[in-house]
Amino acid sequence: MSQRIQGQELVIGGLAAGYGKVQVLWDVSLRVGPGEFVAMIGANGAGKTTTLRAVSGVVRPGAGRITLGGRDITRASPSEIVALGLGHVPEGRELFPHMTVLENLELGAALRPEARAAQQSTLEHVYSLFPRLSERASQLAGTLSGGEQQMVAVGRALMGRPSVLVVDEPSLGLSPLMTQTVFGALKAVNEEGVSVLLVEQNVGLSLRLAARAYVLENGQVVKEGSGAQLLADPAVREAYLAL
Amino acid sequence: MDLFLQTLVNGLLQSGIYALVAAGLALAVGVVGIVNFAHGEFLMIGAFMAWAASALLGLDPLLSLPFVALAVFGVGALTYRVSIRHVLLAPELNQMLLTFGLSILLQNLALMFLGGNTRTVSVPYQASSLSLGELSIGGPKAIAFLFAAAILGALYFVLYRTTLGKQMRAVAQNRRGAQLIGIHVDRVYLQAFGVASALSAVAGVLVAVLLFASPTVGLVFALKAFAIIVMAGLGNLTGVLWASVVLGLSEALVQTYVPGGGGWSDAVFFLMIFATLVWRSYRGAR
Amino acid sequence: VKVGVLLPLTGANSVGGQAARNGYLLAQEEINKAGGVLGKPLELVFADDGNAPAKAVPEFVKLATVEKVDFMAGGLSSATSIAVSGPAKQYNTFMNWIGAAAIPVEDAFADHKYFFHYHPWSYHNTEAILNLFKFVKTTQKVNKIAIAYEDGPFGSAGIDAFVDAYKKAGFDVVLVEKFKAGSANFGPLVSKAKAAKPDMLLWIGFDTDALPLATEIKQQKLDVGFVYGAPPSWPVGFDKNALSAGMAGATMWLPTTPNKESRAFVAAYRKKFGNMTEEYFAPLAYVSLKSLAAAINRAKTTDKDKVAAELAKTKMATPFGPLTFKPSLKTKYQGFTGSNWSHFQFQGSDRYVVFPLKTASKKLIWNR
Amino acid sequence: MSGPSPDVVLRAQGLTKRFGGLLAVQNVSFTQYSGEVLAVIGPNGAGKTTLLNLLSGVYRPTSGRLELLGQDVTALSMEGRCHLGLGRAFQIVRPFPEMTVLENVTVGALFGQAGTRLPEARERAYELLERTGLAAHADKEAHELTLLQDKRLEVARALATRPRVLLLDEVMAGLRPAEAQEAVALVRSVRDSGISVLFIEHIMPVVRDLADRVVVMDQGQVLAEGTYREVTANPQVVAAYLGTETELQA
Amino acid sequence: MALVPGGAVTARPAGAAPRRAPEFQAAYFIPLAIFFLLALAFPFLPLGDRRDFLLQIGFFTLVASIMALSWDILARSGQVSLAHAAFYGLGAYGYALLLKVGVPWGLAMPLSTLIAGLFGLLLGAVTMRLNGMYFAIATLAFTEVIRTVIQNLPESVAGGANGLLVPALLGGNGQAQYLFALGALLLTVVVSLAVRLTRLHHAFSAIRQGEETARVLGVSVVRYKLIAIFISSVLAALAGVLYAGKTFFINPLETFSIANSIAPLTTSIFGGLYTTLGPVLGATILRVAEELLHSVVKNGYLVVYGLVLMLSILWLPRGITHLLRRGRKGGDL
Ligand SMILES: Nc1ncnc2c1ncn2[C@@H]1O[C@H](COP(=O)(O)OP(=O)(O)OP(=O)(O)O)[C@@H](O)[C@H]1O
Ligand SMILES: Nc1ncnc2c1ncn2[C@@H]1O[C@H](COP(=O)(O)OP(=O)(O)OP(=O)(O)O)[C@@H](O)[C@H]1O
Ligand SMILES: CC(C)C[C@H](N)C(=O)O
Ligand SMILES: [Mg+2]
Ligand SMILES: [Mg+2]
Repeated sequence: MSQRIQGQELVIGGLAAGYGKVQVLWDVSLRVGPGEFVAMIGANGAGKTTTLRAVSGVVRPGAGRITLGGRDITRASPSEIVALGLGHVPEGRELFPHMTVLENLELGAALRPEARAAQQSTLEHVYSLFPRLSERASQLAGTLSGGEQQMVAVGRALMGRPSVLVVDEPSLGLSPLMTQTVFGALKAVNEEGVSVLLVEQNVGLSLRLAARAYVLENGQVVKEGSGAQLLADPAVREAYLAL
Repeated sequence: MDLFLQTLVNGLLQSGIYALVAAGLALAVGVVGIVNFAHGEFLMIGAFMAWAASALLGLDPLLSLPFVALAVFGVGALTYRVSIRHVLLAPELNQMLLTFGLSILLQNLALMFLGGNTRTVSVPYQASSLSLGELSIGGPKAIAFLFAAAILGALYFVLYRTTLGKQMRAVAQNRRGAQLIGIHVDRVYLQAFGVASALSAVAGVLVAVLLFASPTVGLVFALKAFAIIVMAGLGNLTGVLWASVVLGLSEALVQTYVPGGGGWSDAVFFLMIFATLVWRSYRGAR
Repeated sequence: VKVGVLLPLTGANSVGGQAARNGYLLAQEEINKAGGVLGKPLELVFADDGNAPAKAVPEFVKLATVEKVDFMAGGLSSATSIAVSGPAKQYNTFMNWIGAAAIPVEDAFADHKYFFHYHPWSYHNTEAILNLFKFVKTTQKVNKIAIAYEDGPFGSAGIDAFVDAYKKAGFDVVLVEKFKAGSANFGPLVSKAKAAKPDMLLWIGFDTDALPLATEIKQQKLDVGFVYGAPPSWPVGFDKNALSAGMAGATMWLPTTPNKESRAFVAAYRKKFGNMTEEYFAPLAYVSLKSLAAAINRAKTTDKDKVAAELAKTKMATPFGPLTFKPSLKTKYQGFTGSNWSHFQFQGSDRYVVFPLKTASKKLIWNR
Repeated sequence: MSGPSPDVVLRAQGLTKRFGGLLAVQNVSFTQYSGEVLAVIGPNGAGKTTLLNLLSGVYRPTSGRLELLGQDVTALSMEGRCHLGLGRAFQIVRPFPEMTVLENVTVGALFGQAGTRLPEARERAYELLERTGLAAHADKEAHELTLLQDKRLEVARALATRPRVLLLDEVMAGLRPAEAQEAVALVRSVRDSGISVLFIEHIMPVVRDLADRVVVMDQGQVLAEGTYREVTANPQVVAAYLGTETELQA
Repeated sequence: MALVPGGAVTARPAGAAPRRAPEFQAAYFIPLAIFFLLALAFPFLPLGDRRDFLLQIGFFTLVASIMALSWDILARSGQVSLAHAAFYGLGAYGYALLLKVGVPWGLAMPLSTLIAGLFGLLLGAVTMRLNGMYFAIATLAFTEVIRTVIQNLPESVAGGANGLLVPALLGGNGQAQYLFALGALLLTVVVSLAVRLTRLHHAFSAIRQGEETARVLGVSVVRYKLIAIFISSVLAALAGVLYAGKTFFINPLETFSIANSIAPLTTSIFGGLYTTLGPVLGATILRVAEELLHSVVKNGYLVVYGLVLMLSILWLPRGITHLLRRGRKGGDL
């Protein structure tokens, strides 16, 4: 990835959302500054994934406001939001199983003109992060191993050259070595200017990486602070770091 | 020998019609995953439009083809908007019931307004043919065959080489994944369904030239087209052409060389399909 | 007086069914204008059998028991006619039937006391068509014939007897072949016929088969003197299509049929419906209802036995020629027979009767 | 059940699986003893899941031989292996989405061992739900569960078949440490009840806490085998799998 | 928690009393019971002039219910069949031919359904590995092949394209026929409930929702798929027998018509898939609706009918019975 990317600010205020009759988010407010690396941690079912989906426009918020680079995206459609610069590495990978690895990656760039222009160089960058993917460029994504699929999911989001990247449990199913690789890649992307919002169950790692972090419980933000602060917080250590 | 060669030609020409009707269906059902029982009715609409243009305006069906295709694209898009869209996430069976209802609706609307009569189009080239010695290659059927091959080739190109086509496949394989990378999912579905409908109308226009237009003309081929795309393997476009050719040839061979073969042609057609499916299921076993 | 009319108003054969419906309506209007039956207006209750036995049976029962019709009319396809033979016997229904040519129908109604059948049976048809072919055979000095028939009940019923009749009449039947109706796949059939080198081709199928077959014959340059088709109806506008030229077929009637009754019927029909039909089921229905109404009036009662007795005595001039009832091979009251058929040929952009010679308006064209 | 060596529950000899040009599993041999907890680790795409698919009969091996509880099961169907006493939880969860959670587990209990009656199976299923912390969700339809709950369901259902050998594919991925600890305890209790466990996991603390022995795979082959200490000290394993900053995993 | 998974069942902790199996909640049986009471009372109501006709409609409705329920039983095991016209036709033809060679009807009836059942087993065994659309088309092809064979056999064997006459069931007595069909439906419902309340239900559902997973959990997929198709084909053939005995006349085009395969499919979806009540209710409502539309709208009633089908799936995607089971899960009968 050659030139710097102008990271945008992502602000969520008083967000409420859910699925059908089940409300999951009650009051989520957080901010990711331009070029900032922010982590969100929380128990299973706390609503982290739902928050990210609301940002992408896949889940419709019931209340609250989301802005991206100052523009209100609360009611925008996913495609509009992507056009504005959001990239999303979803929980569960959400790949296109009957398409090749290369097609999956290319589609990541297809919907944004600026990404399409830089497609070749971004692709090389992704391949250098995950050499396995270049070996398997023509394998169908559905037949990849779990970890390989995760690489494609991260790579596909990067292909869109987002200015804001939200990432949902990228280390799920990755080997320790590969986890480091992926986190290294996120760090690098962030250093190029991209704002990153990371949800990760590997709390130690993510708090070390993030400048700031939020703790989500039962659909509400209950704590926030710098990564170091939260790492030192006994309650956080007790709930998320013991083992 | 002549008879044998002519039989092969007959089979090939018939397979062109099969492939033509199956092409649109292969897109809708095989690639985009919308099970459309009303495909034959879109064909019927195309056939009637071509007939009307010819009977009322004196327009050659091949000239009216682009307009008919466009109009039926509109019909397809509208159908998608008001109905299909709401069952995309539902199980396949729900789509079947919906499109089955649609097919009854369209067929009987046609019956109500146009009557059950068989209508034919007259064009000068209707019985034209190319003669190679004793061999004769029917003109309109050859055109249909070329159309089928061209459409399938173009579909293949679009689906595998263009961004729009890749989006269509992506949407079908993982809707949420497609949304997340910015694909306008609803629009892509609409385009895919519209194009599939337009293709069925193209088939309809040629069917009107080759055969006839009537409220039930869709039934004649839609069922076979369904069987063909499944035999080809859902999503396999080149397979559609092959399957059609294999089926067309086997029908022709049986009709020519088996006494009373005309009565057995359907049995052969479906037996080939049955055997292929079963055989493939065992070969594919791990 | 209520007459139930069971017809295929939708589905296959609905072309004939709709035409018949108009024929009934026209007859009803005229009957009621002339004072009705037994001094009261004649009532018609239509029901759609969808050309399907499973639909026909309940509709029949409904007419018989709910509508309590006094007489049952209509009928087109043989399959539905057989199917309703059960309830017809059960309710001892008076059947004023205009359709069905297949022999099994005749068997099914063999012992029915009130079965009046207007349409000729298939052996009548065979005989009528055979007569034409014998004529061609002698005039053209040819005798090789190829016969193609659709594989459903319409084409297959009695086909063996049909072919035998040709053989017995001294024809050299070089090909007997089935085809799938509506499949439009006539390439192989025509190739096969070509190899068999017939002088004439005879096909028994549906309107949907006419154009595809004609196309294929032209394309493969099948060298036959003429092609004869026996579908229940022809495609709309087929006569305007150049490919129809030379094809021949049978009908009991054409709008151009010159007799007085026909001209009167055409005029009345055109007046009532604003257009004209070429389907002989329209006048057939018209004639059958008229004859029934007349019989009731003569019987002065709706008692079935008495009406049957009167109807049996019918002597009536019709667009098809005189109508009388005689026993057929199995049933007691048969209206029209082989002699009521005439044969036409598409010539130019119209069709003309070419046989029997005494009613012919043009000469048969032999394409060799 | 009295094969040549009654202590061996699982013996793989030269298992190989080829996908087109790719040897996903190549000549893998190992033995698992009764009551043992065996971990299989290795880089992504090393062939671990494929190996599990060979063990449970989802795939037939291209070559090689497999013995389960003293019997040659190389050509035995999946259900046959289940009846012999092999249970499995999938990496990519596969609940029966339109069944309730209870029904999901009942299926395992009902068909895992021949002759189980329905009330008995339901009873047993309910117990397993309690054991895996899913009892409160017994009447939910499975598609309503979160990913984590789905994983619990996978385990409960596999246990319901009364396995003697249990195969677990990354059932702890995505768990918080505290939850992972609960899961570790669950697996221990399973082991204590006499079930041999073979599991795949990328979370090293879990491997450390649970595994009696570790098999390390790389590129379809066995790279190393031994105790947790032994394999994590192996420089090849570190290079291929663990990387340098293992402490980050703490 | 020292439960021994492989060992004996230990006492359950207090507060977790075993909940009643959802199957045995009486609420589920009530609609079915009401249906049968109404259906039984029907011929004894003062139907007046319309009696014969209504009994006919009733009879065909019962036949449609049997077909739909039989289709649904197979669908529960994940096999979406388009072979029901074949089973129906085999039943009808088997019955007609057995009668023709002099077998008494009381014997011909079970025999012909068994013959169809054997065909079902054969088909099931061969198509074992096919799923979804592939299974559907294979079964459609099977139907077409069977139809063509019967149509092309010499007329002396099975009547050829012209078909066969069939002696009227129970001497043509409308009321007796109706009650007989009602008995057949009762039998079908009992079979369906038996499937629902036994291990078959779990086996079928598991296979439908994840065949491979079911195998790993020990479900003998081959056996249960064959059981499903056997039961289903026998019941569909029973419907075919009734049809033949009622219409007097069967022919290949009509009896093996694809419409006879599609009707049970649409009916079951309309009524509510994978339930006992759904297909029965679906068939009843659709048949009655069709008749009503027919008598009210006359021309073009099928236009309205098509519209009704479309709207029903848009508004009631889970079928009519879903209205009756709001809030309940899993325990649908
Ligand atoms: N598609 C859905 N339909 C209904 N409920 C859902 C759906 N997805 C999630 N939920 C519910 O919403 C709640 C929050 O889920 P969410 O996935 O946002 O949590 P999370 O914090 O990402 O958890 P995890 O760490 O397990 O990924 C959970 O209770 C879950 O059951
Ligand atoms: N059906 C298949 N067709 C082609 N290749 C396959 C298929 N299944 C697996 N593979 C390939 O085989 C290799 C081994 O895959 P497997 O799923 O066994 O890996 P794994 O060790 O479980 O990895 P992970 O830790 O990422 O889950 C991978 O490279 C994968 O892409
Ligand atoms: C001409 C018609 C009376 C023929 C009719 N379709 C039959 O099957 O006999
Ligand atoms: Mg989540
Ligand atoms: Mg794996």
